[in-house]
Amino acid sequence: MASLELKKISKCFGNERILSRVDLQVKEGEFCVLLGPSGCGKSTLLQIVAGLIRQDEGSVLLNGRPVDRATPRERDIAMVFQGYALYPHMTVAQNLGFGLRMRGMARDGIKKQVTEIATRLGIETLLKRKPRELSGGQRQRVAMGRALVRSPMLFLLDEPLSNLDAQLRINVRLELKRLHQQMKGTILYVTHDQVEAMTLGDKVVVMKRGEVRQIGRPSIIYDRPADTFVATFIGSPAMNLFRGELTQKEGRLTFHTADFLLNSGDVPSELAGAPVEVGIRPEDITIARDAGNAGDLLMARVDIISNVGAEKFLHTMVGNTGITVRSEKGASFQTGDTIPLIIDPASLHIFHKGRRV
Amino acid sequence: MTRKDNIFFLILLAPALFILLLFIAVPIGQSLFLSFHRLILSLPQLGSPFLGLENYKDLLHDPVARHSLWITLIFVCAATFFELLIGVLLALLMHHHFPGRGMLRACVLIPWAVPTVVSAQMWRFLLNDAYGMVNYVIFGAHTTEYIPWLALPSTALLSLIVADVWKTSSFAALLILAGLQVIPEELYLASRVDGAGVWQRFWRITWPLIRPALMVALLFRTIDAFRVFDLAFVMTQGGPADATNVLQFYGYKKMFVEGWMGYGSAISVCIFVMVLILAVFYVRMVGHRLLEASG
Amino acid sequence: MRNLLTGIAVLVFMAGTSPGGTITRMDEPTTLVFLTWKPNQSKGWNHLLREFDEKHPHIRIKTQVAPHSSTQYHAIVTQRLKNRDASLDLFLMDVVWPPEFGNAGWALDLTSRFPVREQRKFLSGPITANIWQGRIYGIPCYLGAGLFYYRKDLLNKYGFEVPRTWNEMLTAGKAVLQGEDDPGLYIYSGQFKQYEGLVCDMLEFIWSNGGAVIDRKSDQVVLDKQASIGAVAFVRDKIIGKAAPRGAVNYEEPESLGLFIQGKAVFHRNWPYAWALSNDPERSKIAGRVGVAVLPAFQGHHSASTLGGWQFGINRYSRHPEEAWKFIEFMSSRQSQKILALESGLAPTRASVYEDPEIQKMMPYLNAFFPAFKKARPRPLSPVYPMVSQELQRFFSRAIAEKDSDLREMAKTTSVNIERLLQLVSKIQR
Amino acid sequence: MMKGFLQESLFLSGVLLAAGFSLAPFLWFILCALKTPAEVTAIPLQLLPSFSLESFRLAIERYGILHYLGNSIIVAGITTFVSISLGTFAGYALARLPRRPAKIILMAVLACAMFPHIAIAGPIWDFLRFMGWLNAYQGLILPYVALTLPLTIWILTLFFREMPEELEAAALVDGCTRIGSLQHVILPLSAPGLFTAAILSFIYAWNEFFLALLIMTDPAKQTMPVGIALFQGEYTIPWGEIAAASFITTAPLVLLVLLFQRRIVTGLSAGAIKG
Repeated sequence: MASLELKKISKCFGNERILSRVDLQVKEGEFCVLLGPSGCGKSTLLQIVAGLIRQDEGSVLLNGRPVDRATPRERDIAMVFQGYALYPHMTVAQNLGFGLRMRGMARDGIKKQVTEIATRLGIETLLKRKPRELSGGQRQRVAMGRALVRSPMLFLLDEPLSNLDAQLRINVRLELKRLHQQMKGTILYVTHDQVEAMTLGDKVVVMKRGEVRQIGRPSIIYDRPADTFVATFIGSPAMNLFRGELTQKEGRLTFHTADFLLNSGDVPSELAGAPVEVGIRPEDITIARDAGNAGDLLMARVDIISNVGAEKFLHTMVGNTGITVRSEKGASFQTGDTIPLIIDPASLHIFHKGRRV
Repeated sequence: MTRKDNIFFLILLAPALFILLLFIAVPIGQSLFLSFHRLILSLPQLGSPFLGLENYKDLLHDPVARHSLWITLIFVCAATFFELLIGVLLALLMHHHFPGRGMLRACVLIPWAVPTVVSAQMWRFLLNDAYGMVNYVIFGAHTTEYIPWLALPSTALLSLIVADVWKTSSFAALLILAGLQVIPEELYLASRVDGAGVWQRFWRITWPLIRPALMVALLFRTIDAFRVFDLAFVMTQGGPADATNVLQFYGYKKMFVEGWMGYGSAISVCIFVMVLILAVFYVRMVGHRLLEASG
Repeated sequence: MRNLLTGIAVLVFMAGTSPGGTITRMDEPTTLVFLTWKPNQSKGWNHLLREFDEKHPHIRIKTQVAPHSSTQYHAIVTQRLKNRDASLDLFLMDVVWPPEFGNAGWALDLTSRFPVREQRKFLSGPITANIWQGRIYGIPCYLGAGLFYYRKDLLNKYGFEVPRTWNEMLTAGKAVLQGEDDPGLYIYSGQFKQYEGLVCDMLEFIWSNGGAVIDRKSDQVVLDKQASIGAVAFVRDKIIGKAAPRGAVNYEEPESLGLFIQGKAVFHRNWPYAWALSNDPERSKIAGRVGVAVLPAFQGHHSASTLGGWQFGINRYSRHPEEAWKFIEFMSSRQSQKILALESGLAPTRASVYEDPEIQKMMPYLNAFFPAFKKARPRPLSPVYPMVSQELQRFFSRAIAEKDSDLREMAKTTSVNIERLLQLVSKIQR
Repeated sequence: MMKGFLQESLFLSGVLLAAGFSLAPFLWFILCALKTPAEVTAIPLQLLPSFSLESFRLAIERYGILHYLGNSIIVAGITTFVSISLGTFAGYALARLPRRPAKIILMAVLACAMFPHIAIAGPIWDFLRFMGWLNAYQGLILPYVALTLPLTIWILTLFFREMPEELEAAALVDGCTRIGSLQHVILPLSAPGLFTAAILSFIYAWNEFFLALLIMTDPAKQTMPVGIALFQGEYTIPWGEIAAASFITTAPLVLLVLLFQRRIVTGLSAGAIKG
């Protein structure tokens, strides 16, 4: 197992800038997830780490040593591909053992290790089959097995779950988590699925257009998004974000939108008069029992109700501004109801020029 | 792709390019050089003066060459068209699963495995006006109806086309078959589920996927057809009345029979330029997918 | 992958160690490379090569083989000669090549070794063919000439003599066809494909009408004169598609002989080799019923035969001209020609061989050939003959393949073209 | 049901037509080998031969076709091997190089295939003489490699480009070198392309006549097409012997292809490339 460090990695394809000055540190045994919408350069970054593509600038360090001149073979890294990239002309056993064979391991040793890993992944009965005779889930396991069997310095996983159906994806996700807990490998994992990122990652790296927007534990990413992109990209349904202005009134800063006012809590006063964005997650909004104390309440009209089973999300309107609110599954609101919302200033996320204040 | 990889790729390319350079590019240069000179082997006293483009000018005004060009174009169009058509049909048949498929594949390969020198002789034999099988198959015992295929200007060229189509359809078929073989079966199953008919399946799935192979076949068949020479050499010697005097055979005679090296080289260069233009046109029109395909 | 690399390495190695030039030491035998073709009957050739080996232990003959096809042999031999390839010593020349090979400086000038005194012992046609501007470049090996084959049995049956004129041939033929009632039977079979053979056949028609391509005295092109055009018109109007099948327009020797030996032609023009084949019961349905004579002529003119056959030549850049001369001197000796005649069926070029009692006994039919051999005419002698021939082939083929072609106009154009070619030659003579 | 029957019979007649088109002319010609010389050119034509094996005997004994066959196997075999090896390297490089230079090189390679062979035969001959390679196997093999390379490179580039990139990345990460990934992953998957390119090169070298005629004049080194051309005497075409020789030289080739093809087709259907 190894630690990984990226220093100011940049990459262009033609005139297009794919990565710009990406810094990242992954500790030994850490599960690091690269999260971002498609086209954000996360897969390219992964390929640079693997040595499949050469960065234009910057450096990749494994265990503190730069490996920029090393071939993939010399880096001793395992990778699981989105399409699994199983060798169609080899059996499962041959697929699993290929990396070992290429590294010159003796036949017996290969066989032993292949059987061991296959048993562990529950695919020991499939060893003689060819990839095309396997189901999607089975192929995924073989692909995982091919990476695991070599116990490499680093695992790279490129959206390994995206080709599975929803149910299977959840199971494999859990399994992956368990595997990591058992094996303690260093993992760099690419996904565009925030749920995967939040559930799997010890550390999440959110990327957009070739730049790292935030690095942190999932809870940090969720609770203290560094900018509006991270704020809206993480969380489902997305965080409510209002555009408006801070005004000083009676010695307190108040947030104004066209439709309502909010008490903005502790905000540095030099922002007074500046345009800001204010976000709040649906679950941080409380629905008041009655409409008393009207000064601190926002009166919202229920527009759409989405029932996701464990809870309900109410898409409401205050004036022309939409606000999504979580409610308990037992709540019995109807479309068109007007409900009072309480917003705790402490749970507001305030952004100025896109950055968290 | 790292820089190291690019250097490595160039190293991989080097031996092939070296051989091509040595055995083709340099000789092409020498031919080009010759085509700007007058060199008549049997008259060394004339030396080999530099003529500039005179050989090419003469060629433009040479009625025999113009006639040859016309014949060559007819030959190229007809031959490549039928070869590709039959090639696609053969490939589709051979791709089908049925007992005896291997035998069919072997059969189809036979014409291509017969050396052209033999196949041309064979057609000269089959097309004989007195004892040829072709006449027998068409007219049976009515010997008075027999057509002297190779003796009439119109049918002589047709005979050459038939002989070429017979021999080289399997070339196209083989290339296209290889293209068919990489089409995953699932695609067909999927389209079947989607309710596509045989015809739609062909146009929607088979056609786009075999297009690169078809393109290669078209390119190489056109190139070869433009340079057809041995069929004319064996079957008709360019006759009767120059009716099958294809351009390359004309060039061959100029160089190897008459020893008129400069003029013969000029003919070759012209063939080369015409094929080149045609190839670029093909690649632009149909082949961009092949060349642009991401690497 | 490693195998692959070793494979290439081996190949490169192989290439590197191939034998380049060989160094001959004085005490070692000289090796002469002789580019030959595969003879129809190899017995006599092998016999002579063996005998030469025994007689000259210091000279070793290494034969290389090219196809007998004149064009293919020409391509190979000129390729080597024009590059002054000294690894070739001896070669053969078709009867139309000596002026070309002589003028190009490829064939060794043999005049000093092969003086007129010696030349006189040969038939005049083949000797003329080997001379260019007073120098001789080859020794005739064997010869051929256009011969007139006919069906003895049919002529006898219908009471005809061997025709002397082309019209007599048509008359006799028509009578035979009427009597025989065989729709597949034709009067005449010859070679009319657009190739060298067409020139041979057509020249015989033209010469036997008093015409020519190039006038022997004035050196003018006279192809467009009436005598020549008339003969061409005769072939177009009376022979092709009438006396001979239309398919003859694509006949070479094998096809035309095929028609004859299948009993489907009364008369046939061919070279001497056809005699043996048409009398071979294994191949011929008319064995023993074949007669041979000189070709017919037009009324008031003489029969003419085109000269064929092959010559020995020596590469001018050969490193062993003396040894090479010894070889061709041996091969063209009286005794050798006799062996080639008896064992390989080739017609001798030395007049005296025809009188040899053994030849007389074994090959009596040569007597019938001899008149044609003696008078056989070479095709135009010129270093640019191959180009002239292409012009002639084009003209003749167009003339006979298209029914109502304007012969006069085409002959005119062809004459102009040929004249232009001959001017190239006269330019260098000045 | 009716439709199925119709389709079946349409397909069957297609197969028969294809087989007939390819086979009938050749079979008729091959029948000549079993006829006597008089039967071959019989007028009207004779359908049934007298089953004489004389032509085969003559083709083998007198004309020595097996000797030429041996030379052809050596020349065509090595040509194919070298052409496929070099073509594989070049095709792989072209499939992986950036598009623009690859396109230029591909067009240049194609242009090499376009020049009339007749016109380059002379210069090639000169060069071979300079190297002392006339009448040597490599003197024929190297030009053949050059002449077959363009097609080989094009076919293989095409195939390698169709190969999913992930597969190769996987091999690289699994510890292959570039060459290793070519050998273990890409080549096995390109079997149809390799096979096609190999057949096409082999048959090209097998059939080539003109260069062989010029370069090989030593009977010990001559290849089969030249050998068959040598069958013809002055003014004679021994149809029976030529037919026999054609059969002798074609049959093993077809058989070989049949065997190879089985292996390759079964090997391939066990693992489609995509999916």
